Amino acid sequence: MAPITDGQSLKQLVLGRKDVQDMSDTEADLPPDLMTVNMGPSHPAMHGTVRIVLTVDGEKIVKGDVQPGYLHRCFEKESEYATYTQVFPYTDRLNYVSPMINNCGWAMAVEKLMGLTGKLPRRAEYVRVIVSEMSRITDHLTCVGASAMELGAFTPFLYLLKCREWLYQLLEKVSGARLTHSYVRVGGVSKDLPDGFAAELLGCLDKIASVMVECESLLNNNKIFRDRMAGIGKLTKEDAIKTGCVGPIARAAGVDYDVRRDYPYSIYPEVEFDVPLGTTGDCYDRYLVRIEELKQSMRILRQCFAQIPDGPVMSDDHRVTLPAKGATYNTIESMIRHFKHIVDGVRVPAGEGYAFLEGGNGELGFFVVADGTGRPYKAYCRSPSFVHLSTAEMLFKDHFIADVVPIFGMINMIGGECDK
Amino acid sequence: MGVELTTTRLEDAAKWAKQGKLARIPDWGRKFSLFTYPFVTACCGMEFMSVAAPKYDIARFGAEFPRFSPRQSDLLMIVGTITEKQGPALKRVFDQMAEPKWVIAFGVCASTGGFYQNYHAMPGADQVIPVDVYIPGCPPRPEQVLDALMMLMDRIQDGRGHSQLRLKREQMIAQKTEE
Amino acid sequence: MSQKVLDALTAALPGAVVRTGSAHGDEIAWIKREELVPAATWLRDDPKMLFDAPVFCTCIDWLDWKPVGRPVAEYWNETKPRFTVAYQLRSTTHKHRLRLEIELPENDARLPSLADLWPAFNWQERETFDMYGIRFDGHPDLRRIYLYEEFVGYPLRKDYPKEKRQPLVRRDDLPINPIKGPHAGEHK
Amino acid sequence: MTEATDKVTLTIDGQSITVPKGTNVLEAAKLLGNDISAFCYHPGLPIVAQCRQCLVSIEKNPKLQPSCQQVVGEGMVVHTTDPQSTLARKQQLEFTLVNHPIDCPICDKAGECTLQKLYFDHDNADSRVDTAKVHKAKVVDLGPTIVLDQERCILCSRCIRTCDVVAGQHQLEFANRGDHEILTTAPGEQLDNPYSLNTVDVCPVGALTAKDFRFTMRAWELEATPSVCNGCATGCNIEIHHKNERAWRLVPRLNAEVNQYWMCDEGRTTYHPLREERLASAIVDGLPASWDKAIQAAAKRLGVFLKDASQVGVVLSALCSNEDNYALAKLAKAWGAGHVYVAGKPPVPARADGKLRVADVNPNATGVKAICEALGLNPIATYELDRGVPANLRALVVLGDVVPGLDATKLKELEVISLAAHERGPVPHARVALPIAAWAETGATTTNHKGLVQRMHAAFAPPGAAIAGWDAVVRLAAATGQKLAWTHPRDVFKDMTQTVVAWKDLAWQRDVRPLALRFAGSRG
Repeated sequence: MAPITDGQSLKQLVLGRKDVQDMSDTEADLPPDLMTVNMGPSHPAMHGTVRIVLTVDGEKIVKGDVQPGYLHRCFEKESEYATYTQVFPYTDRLNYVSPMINNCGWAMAVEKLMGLTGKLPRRAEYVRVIVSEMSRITDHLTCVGASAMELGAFTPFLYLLKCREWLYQLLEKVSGARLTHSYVRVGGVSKDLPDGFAAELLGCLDKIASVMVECESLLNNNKIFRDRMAGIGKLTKEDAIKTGCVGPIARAAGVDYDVRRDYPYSIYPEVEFDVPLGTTGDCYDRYLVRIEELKQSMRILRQCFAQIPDGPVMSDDHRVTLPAKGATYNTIESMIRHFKHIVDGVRVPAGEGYAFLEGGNGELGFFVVADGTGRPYKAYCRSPSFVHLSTAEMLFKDHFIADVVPIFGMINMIGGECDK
Repeated sequence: MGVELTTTRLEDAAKWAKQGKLARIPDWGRKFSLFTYPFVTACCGMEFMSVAAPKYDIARFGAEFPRFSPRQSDLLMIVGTITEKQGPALKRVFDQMAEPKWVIAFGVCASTGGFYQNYHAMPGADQVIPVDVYIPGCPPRPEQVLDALMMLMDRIQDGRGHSQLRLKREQMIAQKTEE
Repeated sequence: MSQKVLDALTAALPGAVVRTGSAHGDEIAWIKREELVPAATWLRDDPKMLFDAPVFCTCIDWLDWKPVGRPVAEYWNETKPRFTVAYQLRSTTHKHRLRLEIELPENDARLPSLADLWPAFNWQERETFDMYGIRFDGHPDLRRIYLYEEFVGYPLRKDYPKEKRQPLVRRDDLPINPIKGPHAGEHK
Repeated sequence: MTEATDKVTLTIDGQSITVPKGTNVLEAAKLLGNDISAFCYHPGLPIVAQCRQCLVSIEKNPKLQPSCQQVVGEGMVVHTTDPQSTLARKQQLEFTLVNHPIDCPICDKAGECTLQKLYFDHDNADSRVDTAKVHKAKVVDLGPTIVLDQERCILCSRCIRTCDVVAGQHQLEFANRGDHEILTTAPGEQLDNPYSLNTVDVCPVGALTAKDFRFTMRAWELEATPSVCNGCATGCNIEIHHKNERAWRLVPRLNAEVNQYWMCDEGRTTYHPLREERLASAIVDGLPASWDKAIQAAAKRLGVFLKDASQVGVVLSALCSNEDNYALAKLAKAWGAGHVYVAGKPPVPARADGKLRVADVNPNATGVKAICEALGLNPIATYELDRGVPANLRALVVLGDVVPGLDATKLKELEVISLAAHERGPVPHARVALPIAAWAETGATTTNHKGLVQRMHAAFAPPGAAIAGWDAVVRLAAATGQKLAWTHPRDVFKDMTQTVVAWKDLAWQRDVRPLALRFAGSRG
């Protein structure tokens, strides 16, 4: 076969046309109907399991029916059969990229119903914020790394996951588990930070900061990356508000809303941080907002270690704390208390309440109805991913099929949280 | 460092060739070039990423290259909870893979359903497809995954994989019917 | 915190509000089902309210409600409404929050959809329908969202058994045939 | 007018409540959701006010009053959460715990123990006692059914009163004084009355444990489903405590009309047969078969005789539920069966004691009678068959596994189709045996000897291929060309209440889901 010399022959080769002239009116030859393309539920370029039924006009998306639910693990039904403490492992697996924040959210909801909000030991609050912000960093690292990989940039993925690995190892030192920590308890946290943790974490933050410089230099002005992110999946401020978007996605669209600042909880009023805002609301802004938030989290962490007081990490309220082991084995009172805490669970007075905090993806809340027993009568999770994913159809519209990947990546849909 | 290992194994191969065990050579080759299809659904995906990422580096076992088409892969890694809604998709992916094929259930959810015992979580992926190696843990540590991979390699070498056994059985049946 | 929101709502739409309450810092207004859309529209558009951001929509099934430490009269019985649908709203400008709760009887579990007012409630209401079987009149696309179409029943209702699975697909050569015998489960 | 004088209004913790005259303060507070702690008080027993745990302060009354003994008065103002009474109860609880052994991990009552519950609800403080505990005997055999742990006993005397009141026999007593006081059997007695296990239910701690239940299952892991005892015609209301698809014990449930708070020891053991000799799959000619094949086989064999239905007989069972019997009776009517029998266990006159135990040990004889009357059937008791099987009786459809009067030789001569839960009695001789659910496994109703129709709920699924009896009858009917359009026991019940005039006002009670004892909250 003759070597290909010009563009026409290339097209001929690719499309298998006999007559090169045919190429001029390709559109007419293509079937005029809309085509349905199914993406997922197990698709390589999407981290998370979701099915998207795209109706496409050529390459252009006319309609994208997003169907979640492939990871519906029945958080709510399982919670109704578990004690309040036993729900913590389930919350770990909601947003499994930032489990500590979910832990804190659940603890806050239960504490709200028990009237313990604001009555926790100061050190416990600080420890919670420290592990939450570490979790937020892992969340954003994973989101950025995975999205970059899905766009073909494998190196930043390796770099960022290396950073995440450092944080996982530190979190393992704190809680005993790499990923699903179940570290927080109603009324505080299960154990104190290990010795020398501050120095290790601060050293780790410095390393992460230097890796971030490398990664940003790889991505920020990378032509491919920018072309595939900038101007893609734009969301206006008004749309972002009325579709319920929160977190980095809303902030990229210019919605100035961060639970940590607007409805301050824990010790966030005592630390300084900025809330980054985007201007265009496209994927590139979402990426930049995440990178900036990551740096802000590091800033919060550094302040926390400067301010953290000594003291207990668990409330002394007998309704929520376990007695000391020595007392448990030697006195009947503590034995009963221990037994009742483990078997019956923390007794939460009847009532309903909604507690929320800034999760990795935005406002994460738990709506709990308690009936006075040791298990929640109802436990609803307001998951930001679910709300964000509902905007996906709007974002996909009039984009190309290839744009689904960055849009989806930057929505940062976490299956466990979205499908609950 | 790879040289030494490779040499020993080549010697293995030479030995088998002398012993007339040439039939083992394809399996021997297969176990070092597993093409993974990561069926990632849930939390375990985070640890799956860790396994693939620098520190644990699954590439050392020749299984680093994820093929995102089931038709090109021979190792299905079920990473995470399988739900009833996901079941048909899992089955379809498995059916699309070429023989011989192996399945690893990554994490306790894929193995037994773990602590999700409810109306939508399937009690283990083996309700739908046969599984060769189960990795416990919620999620399993990367070391466990590497251990499981080595177990699978042994299994492949010995020809004890579900699909290998089935193929053998089918061959035997075919021979019997010919006779 | 936002008691004034409840007062203003009661003053503006006295016919719509059944009662109001405040629990653990959450403001709750119980709204009549028929008046839900006007009340919601007013809450969204009134310059003093401006509840522009939807937060969540869910439902509570009271079937097993026997609260400890509360009068026996509060227990759920067949004469009380079985479901409560809750809409949580937030205002980005005024920063106040409000939960609307609508009580629905068991045999007529339907209410007007708010998906037109806040697009975020489109999926949230689908989820509530999927899990509790609450019908939202006027919803643009009311179908199951988490579960599959073949699923029978509404799993988050209290009378749906937790482990009642409805498999779509199973292996035909399951190694251990789960035969339920008189001694099944003994070694669990 | 009478209503006004019968009611008393009082204030408890600022809340006003109107209760019938003669109610005690503790019960009145309970209606307000305020569960005043108490050990010795039991609503079914005489009040002794001996544990001092329920002290409350009543305005214009200088001293704290035990709320169990204090009858409500008009305009009474009661405080249950004021510092004085709270402190008194706290200190009382502390005293109770001084000598209590640290047995929770090995105690059978743990999880449903009143002492645990009260401590967790009302005190929850750390121990202040560092003296050694007084030790008493650990395993004291009180009789054939019960073991006592004297250390755990908090001396509330509930068990003593239970024996006195329920069984009418004084078999338990206190001995010694001070912190050496113990519970023991009365001189020359042992705890062997037929209602002895009620003492285990009322025991607020793990002092009295049933030999039948102890060390078999953690109480807090059980789930409770309301049901009705099938041990005799009294129909005591019970809870089936079950887990892992099997029952672990039966405990009485309050029904003021039938059994109050009690049931007999014999009734408590009726859960054992639920697992004995169960028929888990259909059997055709001695070999297991699928339901479809078994039903076809049954229809084929019956079909020969149904051409002249006078050759066919059905046996209703006084041991099966109303629904099962109604379904079979209705089918017999549709066939025009020539013989209708009713089977049941023979009465045990020695049982009758004027309390809960009666001579008739069939749970549903009254119901079968009512159904047959309503359908115009005239059943003959099966023991009449002792005298000989009617010449024209060729095929027999038997419900249940107890058929007195039909021995193996007689059964062999007949074409027997058996619907049974257990593989015994006529079942091994049946040509076709169809497995049906036992009483604890399906939602149904039963009628006690006073004609009261009571609802039983399904606690767990029937074993193997067994299905509800009425459902089996529906399948058999369809295969023999009859149509019984029921898909739910509710449908059968509705149909039945329309037929049986006495039951026309009854409504099918909504299915009750098992209650996890762990989260029952107010238990103990």
